[in-house]
Parts: sequence; structure tokens; C-alpha cells
Amino acid sequence: MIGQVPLSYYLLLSAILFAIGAGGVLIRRNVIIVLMCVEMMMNAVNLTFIAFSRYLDSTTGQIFVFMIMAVAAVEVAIGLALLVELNRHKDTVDINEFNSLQG
Amino acid sequence: MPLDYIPILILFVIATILAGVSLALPHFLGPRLPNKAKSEVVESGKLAYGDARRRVPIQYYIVAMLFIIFDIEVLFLYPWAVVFWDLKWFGLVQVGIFTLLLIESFVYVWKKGVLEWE
Amino acid sequence: MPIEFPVLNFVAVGPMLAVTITAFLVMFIELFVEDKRILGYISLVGLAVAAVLSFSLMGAFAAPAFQTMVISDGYALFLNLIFIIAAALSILISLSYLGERELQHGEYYALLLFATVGMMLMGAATDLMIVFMGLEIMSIALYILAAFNRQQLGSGEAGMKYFVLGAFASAFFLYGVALVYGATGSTNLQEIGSWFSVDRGNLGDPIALVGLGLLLVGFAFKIAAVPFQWWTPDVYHGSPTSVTAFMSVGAKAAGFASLVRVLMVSFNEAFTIDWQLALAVLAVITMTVGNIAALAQKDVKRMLAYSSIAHAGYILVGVVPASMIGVRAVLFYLFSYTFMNIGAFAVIAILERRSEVGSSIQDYAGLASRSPFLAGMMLLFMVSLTGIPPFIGFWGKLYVFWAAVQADMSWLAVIGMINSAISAFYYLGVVVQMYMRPVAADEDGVEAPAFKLTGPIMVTLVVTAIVTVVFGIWPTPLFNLASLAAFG
Amino acid sequence: MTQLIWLTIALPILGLLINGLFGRRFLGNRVVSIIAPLMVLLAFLVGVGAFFETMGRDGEAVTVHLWNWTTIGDFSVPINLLVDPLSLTMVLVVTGVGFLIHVYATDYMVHRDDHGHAHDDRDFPRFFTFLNLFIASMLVLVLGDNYLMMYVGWELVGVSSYLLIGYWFDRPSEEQTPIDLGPDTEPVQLQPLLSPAASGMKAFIVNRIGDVGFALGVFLIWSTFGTLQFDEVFAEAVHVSETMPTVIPWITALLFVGAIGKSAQLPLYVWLPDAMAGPTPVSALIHAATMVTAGVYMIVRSNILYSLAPNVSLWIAIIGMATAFFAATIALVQVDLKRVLAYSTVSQLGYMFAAVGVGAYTAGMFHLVTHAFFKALLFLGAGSVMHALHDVIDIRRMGGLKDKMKITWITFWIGGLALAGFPLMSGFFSKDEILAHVFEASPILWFFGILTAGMTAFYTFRAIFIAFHGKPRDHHLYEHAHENRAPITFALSVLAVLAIFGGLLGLPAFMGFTHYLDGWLEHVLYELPHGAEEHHMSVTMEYILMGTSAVIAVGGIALAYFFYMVQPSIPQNIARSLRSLFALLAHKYWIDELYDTLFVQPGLKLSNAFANGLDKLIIDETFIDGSAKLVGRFGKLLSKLENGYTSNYALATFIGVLIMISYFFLR
Repeated sequence: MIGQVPLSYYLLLSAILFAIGAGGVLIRRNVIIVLMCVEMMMNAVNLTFIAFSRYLDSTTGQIFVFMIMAVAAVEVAIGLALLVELNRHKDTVDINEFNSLQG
Repeated sequence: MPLDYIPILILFVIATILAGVSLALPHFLGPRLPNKAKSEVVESGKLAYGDARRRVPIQYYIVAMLFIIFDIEVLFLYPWAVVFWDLKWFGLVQVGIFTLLLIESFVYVWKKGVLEWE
Repeated sequence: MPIEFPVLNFVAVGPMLAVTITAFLVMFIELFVEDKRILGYISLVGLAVAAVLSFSLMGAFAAPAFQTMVISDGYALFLNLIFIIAAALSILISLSYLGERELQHGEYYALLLFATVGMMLMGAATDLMIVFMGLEIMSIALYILAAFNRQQLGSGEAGMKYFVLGAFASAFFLYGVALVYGATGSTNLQEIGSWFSVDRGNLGDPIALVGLGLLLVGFAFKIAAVPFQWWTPDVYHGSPTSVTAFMSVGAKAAGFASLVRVLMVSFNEAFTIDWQLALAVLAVITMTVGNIAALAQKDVKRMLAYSSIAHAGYILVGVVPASMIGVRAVLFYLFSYTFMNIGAFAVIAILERRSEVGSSIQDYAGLASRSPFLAGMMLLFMVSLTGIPPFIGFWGKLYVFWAAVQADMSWLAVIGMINSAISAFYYLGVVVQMYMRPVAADEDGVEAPAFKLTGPIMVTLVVTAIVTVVFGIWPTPLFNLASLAAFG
Repeated sequence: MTQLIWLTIALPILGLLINGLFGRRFLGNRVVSIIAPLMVLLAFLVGVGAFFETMGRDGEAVTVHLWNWTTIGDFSVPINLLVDPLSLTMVLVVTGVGFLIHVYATDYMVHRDDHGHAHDDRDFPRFFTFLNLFIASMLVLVLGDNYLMMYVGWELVGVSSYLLIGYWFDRPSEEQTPIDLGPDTEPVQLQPLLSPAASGMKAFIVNRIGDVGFALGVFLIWSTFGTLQFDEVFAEAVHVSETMPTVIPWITALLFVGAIGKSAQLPLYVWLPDAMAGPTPVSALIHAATMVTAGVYMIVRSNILYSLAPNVSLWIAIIGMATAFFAATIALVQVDLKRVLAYSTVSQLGYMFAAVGVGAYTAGMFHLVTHAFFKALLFLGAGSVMHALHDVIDIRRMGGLKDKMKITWITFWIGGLALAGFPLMSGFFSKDEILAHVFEASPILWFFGILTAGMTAFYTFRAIFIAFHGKPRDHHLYEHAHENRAPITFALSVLAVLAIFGGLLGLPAFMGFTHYLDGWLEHVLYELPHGAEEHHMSVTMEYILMGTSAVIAVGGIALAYFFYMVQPSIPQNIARSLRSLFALLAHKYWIDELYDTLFVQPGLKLSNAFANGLDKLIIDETFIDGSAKLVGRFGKLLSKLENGYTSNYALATFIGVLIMISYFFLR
């Protein structure tokens, strides 16, 4: 059925998702939301991979998606862990509250 | 050929402009009268109540993380399951190693006493 | 459908396996031992084994493994040595540094080893998938290590910043991979390379080009090139010094490792013109911004962070020509930088106050009179980093610039020289403090920090110093090694 | 011995390692003060041995290969030492004079109270460590057989001189008492003297400008000739000058920029007078005898390049003579004994450059050697006075010292005569030879030269008469003054002998003497194939010139005697009537202030926009610091962007991404 839906649509969609994710990272200040946005970017990439791998019909893309998912999961875990750790020092989830290092 | 991808570029541009503008506008528009309500983190209309520590016991996060990780790792077993018969022992050994590593880390977590709720 | 079983050739990944297994061992043993320093020594043993394996593989046939996912050629093995040395030296620092701060936790060493594995993967990867895996293994370990000092907000903050920005950047990197994959139908460097060839007229394909651009972004972030360097000063500043030493050297080397391989294997020949200018510009602004910003620093640790940005610029100068001589220069530079920089950070680790983040320049005032040995060491490393002969740093710069000249890019070399002239100012600043200022009590009237020289860290200092001097006086053998390694 | 020439470098290094590592803890000052001079002495002996062997080979050069430093592709830098007349001359001067000064320093650097008890000074070993370091570096500079090693030595002497100038880094900058011009005129205020630390930094930074030029020059040689070996370069030089006529002038000019910095010529001479803040042996060794002459050595070494670039050479001659004249005028009114000598050093260096500029390379070397003798002697004499007067260096507080310090007095006289070019002293022959050659090239330059000679004689003896003769001005000091111990007087006497007889090296050929130095150096000097035709001026002309300079020298001395012994009121009256001119000289033409207003102030104005930057790292005053400060402020601005907000970092990164993408998309 990919025959009907041209590749460029998928690319467009994933690009949109990716851009939204990126925008989110730039705008949102809540660390958790930022994490979600990063996830979103990664999943946009996943979509691109899948689309391409169907289009080229090569399985590499799909395998890559597995990798990305695993990595993404780990990153979320790390992110949460770091945040929890940080909360022991400073009671906030605002990413810009953590600015003791500068200059 | 390039024309097909113009939208991607455009979208990137729009995204920046969007981000840039929305970061910049607050500095120019409107008077600065910070009060508690304003300086709070706004989550789509819902007020973020309480503080980070009082919300949920820490173990919750840890267990959640562990769940995510172990859950995702399982995902690698699916493709193996599909071609299980064709791969024969080779596949079994490979996956065996993989699982062993998973178990090792599980033991590590366990011995570290992360799973203790109290 | 029948499946033909792939030839895995575990020998080729021997060094990585060695380090990985050690890492798991460390994790496991950690559960049962009280004195965590043992783990450090175990890790050293494991690294030694890996080093031996790398050596024994050298000169052997460059064997691809795991269906050309990785390869153990001279290039990868030389880089392995760099990573192993970096890891070993920073473990030695850690043994003293963490001990003084009650930070001796077993996972530290395990994480450090995992990061090393990631770096080695990046060096050996011949497939974007493995590049990505290596990148993530390395980065994730480093995120945690950066936040390792739980007593300090700074450390955690460093970890958080590194993590958020790192994840952000690797998302772009991934997108680049996806685009390249879409354009070429493969993630294997060789195949990508063969896809881009004049006769197929694929060169101008914008999707591939943009993909390449995003790949460069990913690497530029890891090697801390302007304008992707923003995380560097804060992260280097906040992280435990032993970690900073490790990542300032290892992560940079790893980034360059696969950057060079990707460019030389996949985007070479007719394609070079497409990225040369971009990298050249990147190199110039990186050097300049790094150096100028470093001038303004009052904190030695942070100053070195900026200087490491500048050094990334110098190394990029060697990448731009896309020539063998350039690759050799880069390898040599990475090697020399490993020793100079870790040495300098070792001194910082000794002088750092326990309560504070970073290490203020005043603490170095009159060091020459307090400890001629330490001062002499710091002097040596500063001079070498400036690139004053006859120390190893000079040769790194010389080779890199020479590569640029060979490629008719003398202007790059000239800019580089001017920059290293600028860098003299802030490196000299430290020397001035140590030799020409009386010991000063800092703002709060606290006397200069007490320090003690413990065994492991002394080893680090001596080793790095010896290498800096010896290969400074006689760089030829090292350079020959690098020449062999350059895709030999 | 020739094969062992590397020992001359190795021995001082050995010395500095011993003293540096164990000096303070284990050896103690006495041992240190034996080891350091001993090493230099041994080096000297090796040099002497090599000298005789080279004589035996009648001056043909030998290259001693040590090891290959590096090989990049087809380019390789072997570590060779070049033993030939030129380098040996330098080696002998450096180690010989260096040894005497080491001996001198062993006593000079010991601080004694009035009862002659020595304080134990923990920094004592540091001094000799640096001093040995300097000797080694200088020898690397002169013995290297390629431009890279020369550059390495060039940098190393810079560093060691910086370390030595700043040796007393904890001493503050000093106010100078204004010059009193008698009643009804207001006294001339003087700028305060820089602190040693500041002076060292100033010297280092000013030198770095020159070094950049030098480095670029070496770089250009490399990219032109593809090699840095002297012999290969010189062999190619003529051919290259035919194929690419513009490149040789560029090379020579850039190298000369380096020389300007290192040898304190206009306009970069400003660091040398301030370098006097260092200990006197340092001033004698580094800032009079050896390091500052590195530029001259470099030009003589590359003589063929310079003969191939006549215009550049002409400029060198002009700059040299201008410097000579300019510095001499300043020296006329200095009240600080060491600064008088400093400016005279600058001036004498000017002579040397004038000589090499007009192609009289032998004359230049000749003057380099004799100058090393008598100027070292003068500085050591000044130091001896300082030592006796507890570091008072202002000649207005001296006087009548001759009966207190006989040896110092006599030797200082000898040095003064040599410097003034009094007939039959060493300085006379060398200076006269230079002036003769300059006259050949251009009488106008010669005129300035002879004028300078007169001033030299005058200001030298002005200082002598004020310091040693007449009535003591500061009785307290006078009472405590005393002749110094053996090491100092020994060094003085030996140098005095050399200062008298040094001239024998190059007795004028036209009088029928043999000019040893000429024969000695001829192997080093390249003849251009289409020979520069030898038009020698008539012997009578030579005699006339020699006569003139003799008369001028004597006249200068006589004038000084008349002014400061017979009619002390005259100079004051002159000064009063020409107060503005006098002040101008006393303020060294306000050059430092000029640089300050030209470079520092604009820099600061611009940078005041940003928060304060580098002042912790670098001291103010010199103009490079100004611009460094400026850069530093930019750095501050840059690090302001590093404001700790992760969102901003992300945004900046993202913008970078966009630029990257657009670049790759649009090409």
C-alpha cells in the first residue's frame, strides 16, 4: 500500500514530527517535557527509517529502528535518574534553574 | 530533485523562527511583573502542584526506569523468534549471550537492593 | 528461506571484548568487595590485556568482522591504544581523586570501561549503525560519569546539560543517518562510498548532502567544535576532574576517529569539495572562539575546557585536506593531546579544593615555591599545549599545519599559527601565577589549598611528562606508527 | 672535540638539572655556585678544543649529526650541530663570557649584611638553573644547522631571559627622583621604573611580535626551498632569487623583524631598558653580550640571502644607524647607570646592524665580539658598584667612588675607553672598521655614525666622571662603599684584559696587519657568483676616517671631562635653557607613552564596554598587553554568551544545525 502513499509524504510527516520535537526542546523548560520532545525527534527518525526501508525494501532500516528504540529507552531512564539526582540539590524541574555553571 | 525536499528545509526554518520568536517575544512584549503564579512552570493550563520530592516515592521512578529498560530489551527477541527455526543453535547461542547479560544486570540491580521498596 | 550464517570473526573485536568482559566483571565483583579501589586495579589489568591484544593484531590483515560492521585495521588499533591509555591514566587519577572525596563507587570504573568500549567501537565501526551504537554507549556512560559527584550540584548539573544537549545532538545525527540511508540504500560506509561516484551522477543528491550535514553536526558536537561547543565549558567544569580528563581526550578522539573514517571512506574523492569548505570554516571559528574565550577564564579547569575547544579546531585543520598525511597528523595530534591534557588535568585534580567546583587560578599562585615538582609538571604541560618546541605538542601542531600546507591551504595553517600565538597568553598566565606570584590567600582569606601527592596520580604525572618530553625530542617513531595506522 | 661539540649544550643542561632538582633541598648554595660555573667552563674548554681543530682544518665546516628529529613525508629535520668558524666564534663568546659572569654571579647574588654575613637565599639555585638554561638555549641557537633549531633556540632564549628578568618578581616598581635643574626651574619628573615582573612580561611579549615575524620567515623558507638546512637553502638561494625574485626579500625582511625584536632595534627596542630590572649579571650576559646579538648572528649566518636582497639590507643599515643615533641621544641624559649602559647597548647593536646592512659581515661580527667584552665588563662594573652601594644605581647619589673601589674604577675606565672607541682599545678598531664600510656605502649614514660615536664617548664618561670622580654626593652610601670580593674583581680584571686586547682579532688590513677574523670567517661568507666588485677606497681615505673617529672619541671624552669635572654648572645651564629638549630625552621621547596612547588607550576604551578581563593574568603598561586585554574582553563577551541556560545552548546549537543544513542543501 506504500504504492499509493508516496514516500515524500512519510518524509514530510517525519520531518514535521522532528521539527515539532526540536521546537519543543527549544521552547519547553520542564526537563521531563524536554525529554519527551527528544523522544519525539527520535521516533520521527524511526518513521523515516521505516519509510525508507519499505521504499528500498532493505531490512537495515528496521534493525536500526530497534537500536534506536533501545537507546531511546536508556536515554529516558538516564534522564529521569539525573533529574531525580538533581532534585536532591535543587527542588525544581525547570531546566534553566540549573545554571550554577556559567561564564 | 531538490524541490521535493524544499518542504523539509522550510519546516526547519519555520521551526526556528517559531522557537526564536517565542523565546524572544516575552522579552519585548508586556511589562515584567513576575509573581508566583507567573514564574511557575505552566503545564498546558494545569498548575504544577507540590514540589518534586513530595510527589512520589523515589522508588517509583527507579522501578519505572528499570521497567522501561528491561521491557525494551525484550524487543530484540522478536526478530529472533521470527526466524527461530532457521537460525538453529547459532541463534540460540547468540540470544543466550544476550539474555545472560540482561540477567547479569538484573542480578546487579537486585543485589544493589534497588528493588527493596522500603 | 535458507539463511547463510554470518562469519563473525570475534578475534577482530578482541580488544573490545576484553574491555567489555572486564567491565561486567567489575560490576559483578563490586557487589562483593568493600574496598572499591581493587576494581580500579582490575580495570587496569583488563585494559592492559586489551592493549596487548591491539598490539598483537597490529600489522595483521585488516579483518572486517560481523559482516563488515566493524574492522580491526591499523587505524582502529592505534585509536584503541589512545582510548586505552586515556582510560588507564584517568583511572589512575580517579584512584586518588575519588578516594579523597569518598566517591569510590564500583560502578564508576565499570562505566568508564563501557565508555571506553563505546569509543573503541566508534574507532572500528565501518557501518553507521555501529558508529551510532558506539556513540551512544560512550555518551550514556559519560552522562552518568559527569554527574558522578553526588555531593555537588555542579556535577549533577553538568551531567544534565551534557545529557540534554547530547541527546538533542544525537537525534540530529540519527536523522542524518536516516537521510543518508534513504539516499544510498545502505548504512555501510563502503557501500555508501561506492554509491557516491561520478559516473552514477549521484553526487549532487541533496538528501545525501543534508544527511552528511547532519552527520557532521553529530560529530562536531562530540568533538566540541563551534558552534556546537556550548555544553563543553559547563560540563568539563562541573564534572569530577578525573572524568573531565577522560572525556576531554577520549570523547574527542572517538569523535574524530569516526568523523575521519566516515569522510575518508564514504564521502571521499569527488565528494570532498562538498564538505571541505564547511570543515575549514568550522576549524577556523573553533580555534578562534576557543582561544579567545579561554583568555577570559579565571578558573584553570574551565580555561582548559575552552582550550580543548581550540585544540579541536587545530585537529580539524588536519581533517580538512582529506589526505593521508592529514589523517596521520590527526592521529599523532590525538595521541599527543591525550598525554599533555591528562597530565594537566592530573595537576588540577591534585590542587582542586574538595568543597568547590573547578580550581581557581589564585590557587596556583606561588606554586613553584610550594611544590617545585608540581609547578614544573604544570609548566611542562602548559608549554607543550602552547606548542612550543621541543615538546610533543609542537609536533602535533606542526604536522597538522603541514598537512594543510600540502593541500595548498596555507591560509589555514597561518590562522592556526596565529591562534597558537594567542593561546600562549592564557597558558602563560598559569605559569606566571606559579612562578611570579607570591602564595595568595583567596577571597575568603582561606590559605592556598592543601594537597597531597598519592601514588597512582604520581604515576600519571610521571608517565605523561616522560612521553611529552621524549616524543617531543624524538617524535619520529611515534609518527611512523601513526603513518602505519593511517588506513595502512 | 669537534664531534663532542654537543657537550657544550649537554653540560649546561646537566648543570641546570642538578641545580634545579637537588639544588634547594640537598646541595646548598655553595655547591650550586660551584657546579653552575664549572659546567660552563667545561663547555668553554670543549669549544676551545673544537676551535683549534677547526683552525687545523683551516675553518672548513663540519656537521655533527646527532639524530633525526622528525620526518614528515619527504621533509625531515635532522638534529645536526654545525661547527664552523661563525658558530664557534659565538660558542666561545657565549661560554667564555658566560663563564666569567657565572663566576661573578656566585658572589653577586649572595646578599650580605654590613658585617659580610651571607643570608641563605632559597632562590639562589633557581637563578643558576635559569642561567645555565640560558647558556644551553643560546648554544642551541648558534650551533643548529637549520632554521628550525635556530627558531627553537630563539624561543628558548626568549623564555629564559623572561624568567631571569622577572627573577626578583616580588620587587615593586620604583619611583625615580625628579632631575633637579637648579633653583628657578621646575625639576623634570621621571616615569617610575617597571617592576621586574612587569619588565619580564614586557620583554617576553615584545619579543613575541618579533618571533611571529621570524616564524613566518622560517615558514616561508620552508615552503620556498622545501628544506630548512642552512647549506641546502644557501646552495639554492641564488637560483631561487632568479626564478622568484620577490620571495628572498620577503624572507629576509621577515627574519629581520625577528631580529628587530630580539636585538632591540627601532621600533621594538622598548623592552631592553626595562629589562635592566633583572639582576646585573643577567643584564651583562643576556642583554649586552649574547642574546641581543642573536639577530646579528642570524643575519651573518644567512648572509647570502641578505646579499641577494640589497634593498632589505639597505633598510637594515638605515634602521640600525637610526637606532644607534636615537638610543645614544637618550643615553645622554639618563641618571640610572644601568640604563645608560642599556641604551648604549641598543646603540651599539645599531652599529652592528648598520655593518651587516652594508654587507660588512665580518665587521659586524668583530664588533659583536669586542662589544661582548667591554659591555659585559661595563655592566659587571656597574653591578659591582650597585653591590657596594646596596643596590643604589642612581648616579646622582654616587661620586668619588674611585678611591673606595680601585679595581672596579680602573676596569670601568678601560671598559669606558673601549666603548668610547679610544684609540688602540678593542672598540676602536671594530667601530672604526664598521664606520669605514658604512662610509663606502653612504657618507650620510657615516655622518650619523660618527655623531653617535661622539655622543657615545660623551655619555660614557659623563657616567664615569659623575659616578667615580668628584666629591661623594651621598656620604652615608660613600662610607659603606667597599671593593667587592674576589669572584667579582676576578671577572672584571679578565674582561678588562679582553676589552683592551680584543682588537687584535681584527687589526686593520690597510695598515698591513693581518685581519685574523677576516681570514677566519671567510669560509662562512658566500661570494655572489657575478661578484660584487671589490671597489676599495684609498688607504689615505681609510687613515682620514680612522683619524676622525679617533679625534671624535677623544673629543667626546674631553667634553665630558670639561662638563662634569671642570665646569659642572654648564650642563645644568644647557639643560635649563633647553629644558623641553632635555625633558624630551629624559622621557625617552615619550615612546612608551606614545605606544600607550596609540594602542593601549583605544584598546581600553573599546573594552570598557565589557567587564574587566585579564588583569589577573597580565600586567598593564606595554601596548601588546593593551591589545591582549582587548582580546581578553572579547573573550569575556564570548563567555558571557556561555550563560548556563541549557535552553539557550540548545537554541544556539540548533541555529548551527540550520546553517549547516542550509549550506549543504544550497550547494
